Amino acid sequence: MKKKLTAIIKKNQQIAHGMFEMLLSVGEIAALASPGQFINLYSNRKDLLLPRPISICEIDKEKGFIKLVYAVVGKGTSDISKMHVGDIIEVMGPLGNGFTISKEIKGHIIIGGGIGVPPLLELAKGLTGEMSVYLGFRCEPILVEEFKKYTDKVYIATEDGGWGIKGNVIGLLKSNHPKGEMIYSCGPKPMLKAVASWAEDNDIKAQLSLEERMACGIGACLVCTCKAKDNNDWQYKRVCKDGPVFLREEVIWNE
Amino acid sequence: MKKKLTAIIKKNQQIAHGMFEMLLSVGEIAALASPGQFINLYSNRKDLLLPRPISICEIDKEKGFIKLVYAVVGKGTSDISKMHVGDIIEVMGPLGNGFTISKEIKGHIIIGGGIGVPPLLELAKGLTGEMSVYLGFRCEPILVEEFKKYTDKVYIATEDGGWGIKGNVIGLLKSNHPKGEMIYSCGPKPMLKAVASWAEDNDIKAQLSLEERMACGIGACLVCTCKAKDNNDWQYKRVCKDGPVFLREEVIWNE
Amino acid sequence: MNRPGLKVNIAGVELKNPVMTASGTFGSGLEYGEYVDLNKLGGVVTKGVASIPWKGNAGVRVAETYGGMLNSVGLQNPGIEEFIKKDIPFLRKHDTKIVVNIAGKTLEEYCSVVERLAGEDVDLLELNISCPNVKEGGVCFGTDTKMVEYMVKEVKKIAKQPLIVKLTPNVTDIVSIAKAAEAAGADAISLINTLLGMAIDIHKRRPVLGNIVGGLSGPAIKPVALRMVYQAANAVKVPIIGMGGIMTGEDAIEFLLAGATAIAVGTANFVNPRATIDILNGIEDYIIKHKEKDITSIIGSLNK
Amino acid sequence: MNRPGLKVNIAGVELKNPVMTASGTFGSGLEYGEYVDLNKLGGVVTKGVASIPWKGNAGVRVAETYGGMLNSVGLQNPGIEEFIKKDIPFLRKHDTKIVVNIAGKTLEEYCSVVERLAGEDVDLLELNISCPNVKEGGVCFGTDTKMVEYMVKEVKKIAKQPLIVKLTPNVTDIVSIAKAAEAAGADAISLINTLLGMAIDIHKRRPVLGNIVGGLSGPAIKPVALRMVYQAANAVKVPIIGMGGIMTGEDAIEFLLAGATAIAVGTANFVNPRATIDILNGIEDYIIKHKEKDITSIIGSLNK
Ligand SMILES: Cc1cc2nc3c(=O)[nH]c(=O)nc-3n(C[C@H](O)[C@H](O)[C@H](O)COP(=O)(O)OP(=O)(O)OC[C@H]3O[C@@H](n4cnc5c(N)ncnc54)[C@H](O)[C@@H]3O)c2cc1C
Ligand SMILES: Cc1cc2nc3c(=O)[nH]c(=O)nc-3n(C[C@H](O)[C@H](O)[C@H](O)COP(=O)(O)OP(=O)(O)OC[C@H]3O[C@@H](n4cnc5c(N)ncnc54)[C@H](O)[C@@H]3O)c2cc1C
Ligand SMILES: Cc1cc2nc3c(=O)[nH]c(=O)nc-3n(C[C@H](O)[C@H](O)[C@H](O)COP(=O)(O)O)c2cc1C
Ligand SMILES: Cc1cc2nc3c(=O)[nH]c(=O)nc-3n(C[C@H](O)[C@H](O)[C@H](O)COP(=O)(O)O)c2cc1C
Ligand code: FES
Ligand code: FES
Repeated sequence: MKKKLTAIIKKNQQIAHGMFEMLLSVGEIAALASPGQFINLYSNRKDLLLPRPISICEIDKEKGFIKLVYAVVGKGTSDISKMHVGDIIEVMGPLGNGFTISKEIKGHIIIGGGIGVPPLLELAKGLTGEMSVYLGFRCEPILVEEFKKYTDKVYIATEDGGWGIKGNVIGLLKSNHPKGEMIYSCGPKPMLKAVASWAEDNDIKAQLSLEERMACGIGACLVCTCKAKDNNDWQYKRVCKDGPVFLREEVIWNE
Repeated sequence: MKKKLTAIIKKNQQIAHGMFEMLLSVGEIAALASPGQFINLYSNRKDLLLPRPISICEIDKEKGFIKLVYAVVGKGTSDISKMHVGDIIEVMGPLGNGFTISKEIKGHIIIGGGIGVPPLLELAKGLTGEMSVYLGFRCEPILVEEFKKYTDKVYIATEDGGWGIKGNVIGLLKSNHPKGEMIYSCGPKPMLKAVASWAEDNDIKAQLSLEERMACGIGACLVCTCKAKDNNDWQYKRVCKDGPVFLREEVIWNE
Repeated sequence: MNRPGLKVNIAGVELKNPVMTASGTFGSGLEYGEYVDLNKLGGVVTKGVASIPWKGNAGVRVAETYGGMLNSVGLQNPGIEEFIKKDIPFLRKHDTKIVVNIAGKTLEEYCSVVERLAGEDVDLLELNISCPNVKEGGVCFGTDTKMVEYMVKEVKKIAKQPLIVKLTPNVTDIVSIAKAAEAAGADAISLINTLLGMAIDIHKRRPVLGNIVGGLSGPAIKPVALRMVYQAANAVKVPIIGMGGIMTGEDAIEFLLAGATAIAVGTANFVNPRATIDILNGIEDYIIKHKEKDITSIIGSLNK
Repeated sequence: MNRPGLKVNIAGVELKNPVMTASGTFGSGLEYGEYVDLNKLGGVVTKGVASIPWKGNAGVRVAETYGGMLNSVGLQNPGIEEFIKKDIPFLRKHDTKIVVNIAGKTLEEYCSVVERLAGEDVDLLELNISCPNVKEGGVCFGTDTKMVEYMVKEVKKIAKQPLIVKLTPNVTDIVSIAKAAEAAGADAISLINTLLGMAIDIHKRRPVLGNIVGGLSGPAIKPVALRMVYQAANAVKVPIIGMGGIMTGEDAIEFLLAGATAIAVGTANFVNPRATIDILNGIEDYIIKHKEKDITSIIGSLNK
C-alpha cells in the first residue's frame, strides 16, 4: 500500500530572492521518481489542510534524495521555508505523469519560465542527443549553471534585461529558431500557450507541464482541471493524475 | 496600554504523572501578579483559537519569573507540555482577582485539591500568623515539600491512600477540626462546595477559587459563569474578572 | 507620505474608519479599553441589551472548535436602564461611534428598548433579529421574511437613530431576508451572526454546552460570511457591515471587496486583544500598497 | 482480547463497520485503493453520477480556507453508462458496500439514473438533493420540504435499492427537511453536504473560484454538521449517516453519540489518504477503552 511518508530535511536554503532549494531524504520517493513528477508537501499549520504540490527538480536514487526548488508565495510555502535541517516533513509521492523520454528522439528543446524551470533539470540530465535550453525569468535567474552541465546551449531572457536578453523566452525562441523534434516546457500558463502556438507553427511536438490548484493530488477529487480535447468534444482532465505533463495537441487554451 | 506579552520558557518539566511545572521569564507579569491570579497561555496550534487560563503558582518579582503547574488534559496543555526551554510563548496577565490577604487575620486554613493546589502556594508564602494546609490528591501528591517551607502543619489525603490518609480533604478537615478565621481554597467544584458547607457549619470565612471555561479572560464576553447571590436575587458573575476568587457566601452551588 | 482616507459612511453616520467591534465580544468597551485605544475604532458595537435584565444561559457557555468557537451566553445583559446609566457615559468619553445592539423576546420588548434610547446620545441602533420569538414558539425572528419585514417596519416607526438590522446566517435564502429588511426601512444591514452548532464531550458523553447548541464564530465561518455579504451587497442598496471570522487585515479586505462598507471584529479579540487595531493597520497597509486613493475605492470593487 | 463488534445496519444493508467515504472525495475508490484496503471500509460512496456525462465547472475549482476548503467541481462525471461499465465492476471486486450517489438537474434526470441502476449490483442509492433544479430557476431541490417530498416519493417508486437522501445544510430548518424525506419514504438520511461559501483573492481582486461560490467542507464545518445530525436524529426514525469535518476517530464518535448510525469521511482523505482507516481504528479504540459491548451501544447514547 502507498502512504504518506516522512522525509528528513537535509537542506533548506534561499538560492534567490524568495526562492528556496530543499533537499529531502526520502528513499521511497527517490527510488520511484522520474522527471516531471511532483510530490505533495504537508505543512504543520493546522489552519491549512491541503498539501502543497511541488515538482521534483533533481533525483539522487543512490542516496535516496530528492531536490525541490520552490518560491515563497503564500502561507504554506512561507511556513515550509522556515523549516530547519533535520526537521521532518510529511510528503506523498511521486505523483503524476512526468515527461515521456524516448531514445528515438535526438533533438530536444527545453523551455522553462520562472518557477517552471526546476522541474526541467532532472529531465535535462536524462536526455541523449542534441539539446538546447531556453529559460526566462522576471529578474534573477536560477539553476543556469546546473543546466550548463548538460549542454552548452543555455539561453537566458530576463524581463529587466539584467541577465541574458531583455524579454521573454518566446523572444528567445523567435530569435534563435531552434530546431528539434520535441519540446519540453514548464512555466506560467501564458508562456505555455505561446510555446504551444510556436511549436504548432514550427510543427514540433511538445510536452507541457501544467499547474493547477489541487486537493487530493491523486486523481480522486476532480478539482485540478485541464481543458483538453476529447475526440470531437472536450473534457476536463485531471492535472494531478492525467498530467501534469500534457501533449500540446491535447490542451485547450481558452480558459 | 496592556497587551499580550512574550514570555521565555526557562523550565518546562514533568513533576508527576501528567503534571508539569513551567517557569516563565516575563517581568511585566511578575511585577504585578498577586496570589490567586492567573494568566492566559496561547498555544501555537492554529486550530485552537482560545487561550488556556493557568493559575500563577509562584512569583519571583526580583528575577521577573512566574511559575505555573499544569496538568495535561487536552490538546492545548499537551501542546504546551511539548515546548522547550528557550522557546517563546505568548501570554496575557496577570488576570482576575486573587486572594484578599489581611494582616488582621491570624488563623489561616489552606485547602487544595488536585490541580487546585498550585495556586495556593504563593498565597502560603505571603500569609502571616498561624497556618495549616490540607491537600487532597487522587494518587500522587505535588508541591508538599514546598508548602512545608511555610508551615509544619501540612496534611495530605489521597484517594488510594498511597500518601497521607486515605480519602479526601474533607475527611482531613473533619478529623483535624482546624481552627482559624479564614479559609482559602481551590480545587474541583464538588470539593469547593463541601469546603463551603464545612466552613458555614464552623462559621469560618472562606475565599474559594473557581474554574470555568473562558474565551476573553478579561470580563468582556460573559462565557465564564459563576452563579452568585445578588441581594434577594442571583446573577451570573464572571469567573475571569469578578473572580476567580469568590467569597463562600456569594456562590450558589445548584448548577 | 499621506495616510489614506479611511472614513466610511453608514446611514449618514460618518465612521473614522471601517473597523467596528462585533456585538457581545467586546462588552461595552470597558475591559478592552485597557488594551486598545477606543478612540481609534470606527465604532463600538455593544453587547445586546434588552428591556429588562436577562440572566443568560447556564454554563458551560463556551466550546472550542476547529478554527472557531461556540458560545451560548444567551444574551445575558443588565437591561437598558443600567446600560444607559453606565455604558453610554463611558463610551461617550471616547471619540468613536456608539452602536447599541438590541435583543428581545417579543416585538414589544425590542420596541421598548428602541423607544427608551430615543433620547439618548447613541449613534446607531443594531437590531439583533437572531433571537427566538417566544410568541411564535421560539422560532428565530430573523428566519422569515414576513416577520423581518413586520418587525423592522414597527421598529423604524419609533427609532430616532438610524437602524442597522443584523441578520442570522441560519437561513435558506439570505438575499430575500436582506431585501425584506431593506424594503421595511433598514438603514443598513449587518451580517453574519453566528451559525448554529454543537460540540460533544466524548468522555462525558454530553454536549459541551449547557444549552446543548450554541453559536459558531471565528475563522471557520469566514467563507460562509463572505458569501452572504457578497450576495447581500449585490441585492440591496443600503450599506453592509460584514463580519464573521475576520482575524487579519487581509480578511477585512476580502469583506470590503465583497461589498461591505464597514466590518466588525468578534472572536479575533479573544485571540488577540489588539486585533481591531492590527486589522485597521492591515487595511491601511493594503490601501497604501495598492496605491488606492482611499478606502472607498476598495469597497465592492471585486472584479468578476 | 476480543475485537468489538462494529457492524451497523443501514436500511437492511449490513455494513461491516460504520466508516464510509463521502461522495466526491474518493472517486470510485480506484485512486485511494492504492492507499487504503477498500475491503476494510463499511462502504464506498461514489462520486455523484448523472444520466449523461457532465463537464463540471471551469477552474479554479478549489480554495483553501481556515480549517476547511471550498470546492466548485460542479459534479463533473462520466455519466451513468460509463459508471456502470467501469466503476461497479471495480468496486465489486472488493468486500465493501457500494453506495451510488446520484445527481440531476431535473427530477426526470434523477429518475433515469435510479431506473438504470435497478438491475445493477449496487447496495444503496444516495440521492444528492443539493443540486440546483433547473426547472425552478436553479433553486436547490433540497431547500424546500414540498420539493423534497415530491422528489423522494417519485424516486422511491422506481428505486430497487434502499434509498439514502443526502441533505443540504443550507436551509433554515433541517428538521422539517429530514422529516419530509422520511415521510416520503427515504430509507436513510445522510448529512451534511457542503455549506455554501466564498473566498476572495485580494491581490487579483477576484473570487478564487471560477464559479465565484463553492461548497465548504472540512473540520471548520463540524459543529454545524454535528448539530444537524443531532437535530435530525431526534426527529426521524430512519438511520442517519453523519458527515462534515470528520478528521479523527474522536470526531466520528461525536457523530455516533449524536445519533448517526454510520459516518462518512470526505476532506480528511486529502489531508491523510489513510484517514478512513485511522478513523476506523480510533472508533474501535474508543469502544475498547470504554468497555462497550459493541458499536451499537455508542450510537445515539448521548446523556442530555
Ligand atoms: C504539479 C505542480 C507542481 C508545482 N511545482 C512547483 C515547484 O516546483 N516550485 C514552486 O515554487 N511551485 C510549484 N508549484 C506551485 C506551488 O504548488 C504553489 O506555489 C504553492 O502551492 C503555493 O502555496 P502557498 O500556501 O504558499 O500559497 P497560497 O496562495 O497561500 O495557497 C493557497 C492555496 O492555493 C494553492 N496554490 C496557490 N498557488 C498555486 C499554484 N501556483 N499552483 C497550485 N496550487 C497553488 C495552494 O496549494 C493552497 O491550496 C507547483 C504546482 C503544481 C500543481
Ligand atoms: C482561572 C483558572 C485557573 C486555572 N489554573 C490551572 C492551573 O494552575 N493548572 C492547571 O493544570 N489547570 C488550570 N486551569 C484549568 C486549565 O485552564 C485547563 O485544564 C486547560 O484550559 C485545558 O486545556 P486543554 O486544551 O488541554 O484541554 P481541552 O479539553 O482540549 O480544552 C478545550 C477547551 O476547554 C477549555 N477547558 C478545558 N478544561 C478546562 C478547565 N478545567 N477549566 C477551564 N477551561 C477548560 C480549554 O481552555 C479550551 O478552551 C485553570 C482554569 C481556570 C479557569
Ligand atoms: C461570545 C459571543 C457573544 C455574542 N453576543 C452577541 C450579541 O449579544 N448580539 C449579537 O448581535 N451578536 C452577538 N454575537 C455575534 C457576533 O457579534 C458576531 O456576529 C459573530 O461572532 C461573528 O463574528 P466573529 O466570527 O468575528 O466572532 C456574539 C458572539 C460571541 C462569540
Ligand atoms: C471535492 C468534493 C466533491 C464533492 N462531491 C460531492 C458529490 O458529488 N455528491 C455529494 O453528494 N457530495 C459531494 N461532496 C460533499 C461531501 O460528500 C461531504 O458531504 C462534504 O464534503 C462534508 O464532509 P467533509 O467535511 O468530511 O468533506 C463533495 C465534497 C468535496 C470536498
Ligand atoms: S487534485 Fe484531486 S483530482 Fe487532481
Ligand atoms: S472569559 Fe470572557 S468574561 Fe470571562
